[in-house]
Amino acid sequence: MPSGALLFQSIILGLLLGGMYALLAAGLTLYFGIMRVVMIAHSAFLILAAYLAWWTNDRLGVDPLLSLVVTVPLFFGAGVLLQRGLLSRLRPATLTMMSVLITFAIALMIEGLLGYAFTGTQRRIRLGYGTASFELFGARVAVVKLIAFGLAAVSLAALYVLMKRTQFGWALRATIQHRDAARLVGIDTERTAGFGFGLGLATAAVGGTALSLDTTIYPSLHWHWIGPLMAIIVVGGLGSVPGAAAAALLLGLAQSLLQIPMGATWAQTVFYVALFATLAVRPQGFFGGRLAQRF
Amino acid sequence: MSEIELVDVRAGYGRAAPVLRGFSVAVPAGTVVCLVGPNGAGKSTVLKVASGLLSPRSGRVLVGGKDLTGAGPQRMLAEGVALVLQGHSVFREMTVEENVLLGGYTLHDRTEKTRRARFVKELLPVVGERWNSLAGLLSGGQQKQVEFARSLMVDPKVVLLDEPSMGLDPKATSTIFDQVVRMRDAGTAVLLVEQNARRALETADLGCVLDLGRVHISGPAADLLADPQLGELYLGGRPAV
Amino acid sequence: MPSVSKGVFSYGLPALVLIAAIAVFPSLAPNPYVLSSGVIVLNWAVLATAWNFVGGFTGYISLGHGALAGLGGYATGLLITKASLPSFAGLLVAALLVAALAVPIGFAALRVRGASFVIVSIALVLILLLVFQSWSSVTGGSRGLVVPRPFPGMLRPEHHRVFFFLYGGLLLLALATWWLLDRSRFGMGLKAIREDEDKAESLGTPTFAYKLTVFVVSAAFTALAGGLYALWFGDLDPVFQFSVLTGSYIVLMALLGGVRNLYGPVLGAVVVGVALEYFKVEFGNTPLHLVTTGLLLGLVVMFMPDGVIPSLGAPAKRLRKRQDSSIREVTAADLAEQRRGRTEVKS
Amino acid sequence: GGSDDGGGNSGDDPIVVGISLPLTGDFSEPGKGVQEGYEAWAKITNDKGGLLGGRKIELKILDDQSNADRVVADYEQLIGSDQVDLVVGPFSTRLVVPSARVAQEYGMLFVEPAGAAAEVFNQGFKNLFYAAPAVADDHYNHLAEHLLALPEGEKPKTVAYAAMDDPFAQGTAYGLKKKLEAGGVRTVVDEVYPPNTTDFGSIAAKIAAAKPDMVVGGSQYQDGVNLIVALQQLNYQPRLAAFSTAPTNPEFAKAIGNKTEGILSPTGYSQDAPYPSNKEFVEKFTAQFGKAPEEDQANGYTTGQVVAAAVEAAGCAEQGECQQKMIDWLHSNSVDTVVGPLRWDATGKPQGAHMIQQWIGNDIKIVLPADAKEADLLYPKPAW
Amino acid sequence: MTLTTTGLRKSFGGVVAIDDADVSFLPGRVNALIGPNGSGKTTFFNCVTGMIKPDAGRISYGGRDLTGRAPHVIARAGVGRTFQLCRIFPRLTAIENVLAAVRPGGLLHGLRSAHRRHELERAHHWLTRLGIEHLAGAEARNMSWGQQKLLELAGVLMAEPATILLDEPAGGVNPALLDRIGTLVRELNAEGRTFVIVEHNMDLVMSISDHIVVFDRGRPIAAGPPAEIRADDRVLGAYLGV
Ligand SMILES: Nc1ncnc2c1ncn2[C@@H]1O[C@H](COP(=O)(O)OP(=O)(O)OP(=O)(O)O)[C@@H](O)[C@H]1O
Ligand SMILES: Nc1ncnc2c1ncn2[C@@H]1O[C@H](COP(=O)(O)OP(=O)(O)OP(=O)(O)O)[C@@H](O)[C@H]1O
Ligand SMILES: [Mg+2]
Ligand SMILES: [Mg+2]
Repeated sequence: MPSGALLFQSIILGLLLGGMYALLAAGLTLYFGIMRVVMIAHSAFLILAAYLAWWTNDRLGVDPLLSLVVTVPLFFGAGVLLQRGLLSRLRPATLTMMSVLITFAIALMIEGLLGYAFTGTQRRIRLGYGTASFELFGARVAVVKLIAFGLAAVSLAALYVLMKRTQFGWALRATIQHRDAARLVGIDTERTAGFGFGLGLATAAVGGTALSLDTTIYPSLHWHWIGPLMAIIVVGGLGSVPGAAAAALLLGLAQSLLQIPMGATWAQTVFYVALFATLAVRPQGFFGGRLAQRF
Repeated sequence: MSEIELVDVRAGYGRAAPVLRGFSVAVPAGTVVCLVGPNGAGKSTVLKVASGLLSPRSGRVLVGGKDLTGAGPQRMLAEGVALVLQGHSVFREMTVEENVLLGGYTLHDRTEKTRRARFVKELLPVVGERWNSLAGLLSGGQQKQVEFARSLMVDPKVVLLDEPSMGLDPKATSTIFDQVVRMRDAGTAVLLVEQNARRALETADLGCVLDLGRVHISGPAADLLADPQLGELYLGGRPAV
Repeated sequence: MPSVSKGVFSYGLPALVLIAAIAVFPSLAPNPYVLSSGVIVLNWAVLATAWNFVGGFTGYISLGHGALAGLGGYATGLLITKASLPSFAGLLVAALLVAALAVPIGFAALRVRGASFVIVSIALVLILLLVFQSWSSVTGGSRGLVVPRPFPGMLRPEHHRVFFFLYGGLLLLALATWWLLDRSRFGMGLKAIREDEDKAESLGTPTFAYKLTVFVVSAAFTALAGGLYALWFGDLDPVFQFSVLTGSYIVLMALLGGVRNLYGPVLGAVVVGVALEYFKVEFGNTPLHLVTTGLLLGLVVMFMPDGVIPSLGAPAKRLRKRQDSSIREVTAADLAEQRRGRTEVKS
Repeated sequence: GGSDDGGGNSGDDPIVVGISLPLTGDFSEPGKGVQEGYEAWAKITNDKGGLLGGRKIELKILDDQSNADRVVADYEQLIGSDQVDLVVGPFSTRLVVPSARVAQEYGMLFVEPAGAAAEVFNQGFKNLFYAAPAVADDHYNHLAEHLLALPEGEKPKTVAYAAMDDPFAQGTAYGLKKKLEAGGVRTVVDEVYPPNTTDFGSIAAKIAAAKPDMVVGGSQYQDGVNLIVALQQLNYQPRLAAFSTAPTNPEFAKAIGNKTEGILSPTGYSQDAPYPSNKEFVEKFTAQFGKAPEEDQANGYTTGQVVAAAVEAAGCAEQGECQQKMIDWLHSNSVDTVVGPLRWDATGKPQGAHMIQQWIGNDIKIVLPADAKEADLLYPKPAW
Repeated sequence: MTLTTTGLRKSFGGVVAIDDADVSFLPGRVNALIGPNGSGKTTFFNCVTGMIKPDAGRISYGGRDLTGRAPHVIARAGVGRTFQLCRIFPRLTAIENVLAAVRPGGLLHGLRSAHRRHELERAHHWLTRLGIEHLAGAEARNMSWGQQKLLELAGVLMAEPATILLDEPAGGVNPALLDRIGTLVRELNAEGRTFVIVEHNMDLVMSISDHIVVFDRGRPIAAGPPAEIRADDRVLGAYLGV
């Protein structure tokens, strides 16, 4: 039986981890849930952002968080270009399938270019406060993990408000659901879809930077993230930002707690077990998701 | 002067043979022109060209005398041309509210939006009743009504309707035809495609029979209705009741 | 009948060419390395063809077929080492086992469609990877599994030659099966599922049973290829046996050649298989081979979404059949006239 | 010699040595280190006039992308298609076994720099030789002896092990575990994590909660760093901390924010080791690459030295019977290398042990065995 | 074979789509099912054909209980249907669309060629009867709305079900053609096929049906021959409006 202190520490770690997962999955809910694009390259972009943060820190010696000033607009622009240049040219009938392949191709290219530019070496940002931590009711909370959690909370809240409350959010959903009808009510569908994708990639910039604060990165790391992130958005209900956040916290917590009795490897299976359970019981996801199971 | 005019339009899809082969039509303000024709004649294609969804291969599209050939739907809407698509085009995973309010996407005046929303709720009670449901979960006819409501959120000079009565029950059909008459009376130019051809021609001022991508015959709606040969080929014999 | 000559040109002739190529390649190969590359390409060709049973007919895009091949390989290896079956008996039993296992897997995975299925198939790979890495008492864990040689003492070039012919036979078998399904009513039902599953079901097609059946057939062929690979290669490592990349290469190959064509996946496997080998030689010591693979995939998706064979075939088809347009060439009046004529003749 | 073979091997044809290395992918970092070792060996040997009286060494290096399928295809290509004269090994146990089989089935000698795990040697290979002092299980032998010899009160009582699920990394930790457990030291945590783990929070929490006297990490590089940082984030202070591979990396201290105090690591190579060829190696390597050689580089170099000795002894270097001559010679002789004299048993397993290094001040120093030590072992270690 | 439902109920969240419906359609007739938008007609079809599971109630067909059976089982029992939102196989050609409706019996039967001459001839026959024979080689997705509607009908007829449920067959179909569809329905009915037609085109309904059931808010409020229905006050109020 694990001690109370270990349990509490694991809960804290699990929540912090879950927050991180939520941030990393945020972009996926956007393109996968709302835009019907299976974006395999999302985690590759996360790693790219993490590399840029690392590089900023390594070369310029400034705090990696500062790199956000550049990477967020940069990724937004890249997202717009990607959507306009590639995804919008795919046939709507086969969009889902072809988007898997085209984004897979992008992921390969990013991995290859990262390997080319930075070699396959494992990199980790060296921060003055990298090992700093404080005590909270007997558990230790690492400062870097808390920063990542904060970034996650802020970005997710912003995303939620944007999708639910703004004209842009409505226009984006309308564009994806019936492009001709959206054009006919006066929506500039090209621009809207482009911005939607850009937004998704902008969250990848934030997520990647947060990721870089406390983990090692290497070019092929993105494969490691695809499965868990996909599981999160399916469990959370495709297209639902709050759903993804809730699922991420829950799965992060579950993984952290399960590691105590089961060890790290088996604990990872919790994502897939949850994924299969969700699809078997409630294909539309547990938290959000409405008609989404049928696309 | 006609509010909208298509001149000698040739249009088609992809690399296939053209669907419209030199089609012309003009709709003056305050007039309802009804377009009828067999399935696959190209009626929807005409409306797609007129609304900017499809660029013609040749020919011209004039709106209020201005040449807008090749302009996109956004531009057309700005010039006062609105289209209600055939079939179902609600935003399925958005609520009726979101659907209807999106109809007023180009309106920036909030009070105007609210006023119009109230108007469509009154006109089509279903819309008000199911205000917070997902549009994709409504029945076929209910969705059609939501689409019509959506198009009523703006006040265009030219309205293009592609079989607005399809799937509607008799009451809702009447509501829609009444609304068409009201629009005409307010000076709107209406180009109406209907398979409910007799009913439509009774409402319309001018009729136009389309076949093989060309105008087969056109004239005052009443004349077309009276032509027995047209009746057999395009309008259907009125079954003995 | 035009369909007969079409059959000869699009099925018969390529089949002869393929059989001839398989027969003479080993004697033409200048050295054992080229022969071993040939074995690898044929392995890809079988995998891509096997994938196409699911991908081509039902339109379910599985990125998880790499894992089925891995299962086939591991099952073969374990049956030989743990149950001391003879090598090829192990291979056959393994394929049957994987086919049996494909029933529950398919049962879970085929309940969801479209993008969700893609995710499930990726999850299948990742979960099997975790299991085979962790369950070391049975699978050897991340240390991998060594499969005993089926022909101990055979020299390596000879070994390659034998396996080249084995793979060739398997490929022909897979192609024949695909062809049989493609022209059958069962195949028509599967294509209907690809287009609209609910509609197919309302027409009386037992869609789930159909999907499951074809998934199992696909899994069996995939497992045979995987098992043969285990016998040929000898070393199984979970990281490489259960890799999303393998599944993606399979999809790339099938797509490149054309999923609606019998020979599409084979052609794709030859092109991509050779390209992978070439990129490796050309950009061997930089990660640029990933970039070039990605680029190739991207180009295919953007410019040849139906695959090479259909895009090459399209202009020819247009020449042959110009009147393909769907618009009528006669007016309603003419039609009415014709009809009247016909009914008169009939009655 | 060499005049008796009719193959037309004229006296100054280069000797082509085929190598496949993981220059990209998971093992690319050590892979590149080994590559430098090989390159240094070729250059140093060629500068001295080559082998067999004037034949230069030419390296033919392929990238196997850290992938077992590729490594086999590579050796297939090198031996079958490129007709190289000699092959030497790649990096990592996972890649060594399949490639050794190719070499065996072509009857080639296979000296390798990195297959340190036990299973490399129980595959029945007769052509394989590991060019390093000890296999993974024996890396901590000196440390185990030292700890078990401590008086009862000072001996660590509890140990936590966390090892990557990798034959080599796990081998090092479990080698020590076996010996300590036999000596009565209790294991309180025994964690195995998959190679791609990036989050070590939970593992560290488990270790910290058990408060063992000593923590042992069976690590490669990055996981070791991550684990140490995670332990430090939880403010856990063991009396002894040992990690394989990671602490000897030149980047290590910076990577964990210089909080290295007292960390132990086994190493098979030291730049200051007193063996005759080592001085030359360090000097010329530094001149060639602008940095001092590390363990990976030394492993590559050692492999070269072993092969060179076999070539000189057999008096030939080409495919065919010559290979068996070299294999036979290596089985019954010892070779002097930069890591000391090496000899092998019938399975190709070397018969030695690793040194133990410890971070003291801002430097890593040899502390065990006593006859090679540069400093005394700090135990218990200072706080990090 | 009579198609009967007893106590059928289906609600979606707060919306009661079918409320305790006892309906029965006698064999050999052309039945019509009418009612205002949202009165539950399509949902009724969906329940009967197994596309959705009713909350309560029984569905029986010729005495056989079909409640909760899978759609393909019901289709094989002889109940075919079309969809209101017209469903076709978009990337198959028209002729393939129709051929896809042939269902194989056993395994061997399933492995037979799908393009056997006899079947091809039947498929062409149906395309011709619906006036779209010129489209046989065209991909279904490239057809106009009405053409797709006709194609779907051709597919269902090819499957030769004993009972055919049509959801708004007239929606978007040219009136001239509609007359012919009406004739076709009567002819097939004379051959012994039962029809249940949901339709808002009252001219068509009144001219071809023998028996009409009227739905309002998920309940059958009237049933009888056309003349009777036309005179029914409740029907006038709920549906036809005046
Ligand atoms: N997206 C498309 N791609 C290719 N061909 C098309 C497409 N849409 C329509 N067509 C073809 O163009 C012709 C005209 O179609 P259109 O939709 O304009 O007909 P319609 O008169 O509206 O018919 P309906 O009354 O059935 O709606 C048809 O023959 C159809 O097959
Ligand atoms: N899947 C669903 N989820 C929620 N509500 C639904 C669903 N399907 C139907 N409904 C609701 O059930 C009611 C009946 O719908 P149905 O489609 O059966 O009507 P209908 O009689 O076919 O109408 P129409 O003549 O307009 O086609 C409607 O109010 C509709 O909103
Ligand atoms: Mg139309
Ligand atoms: Mg309906």
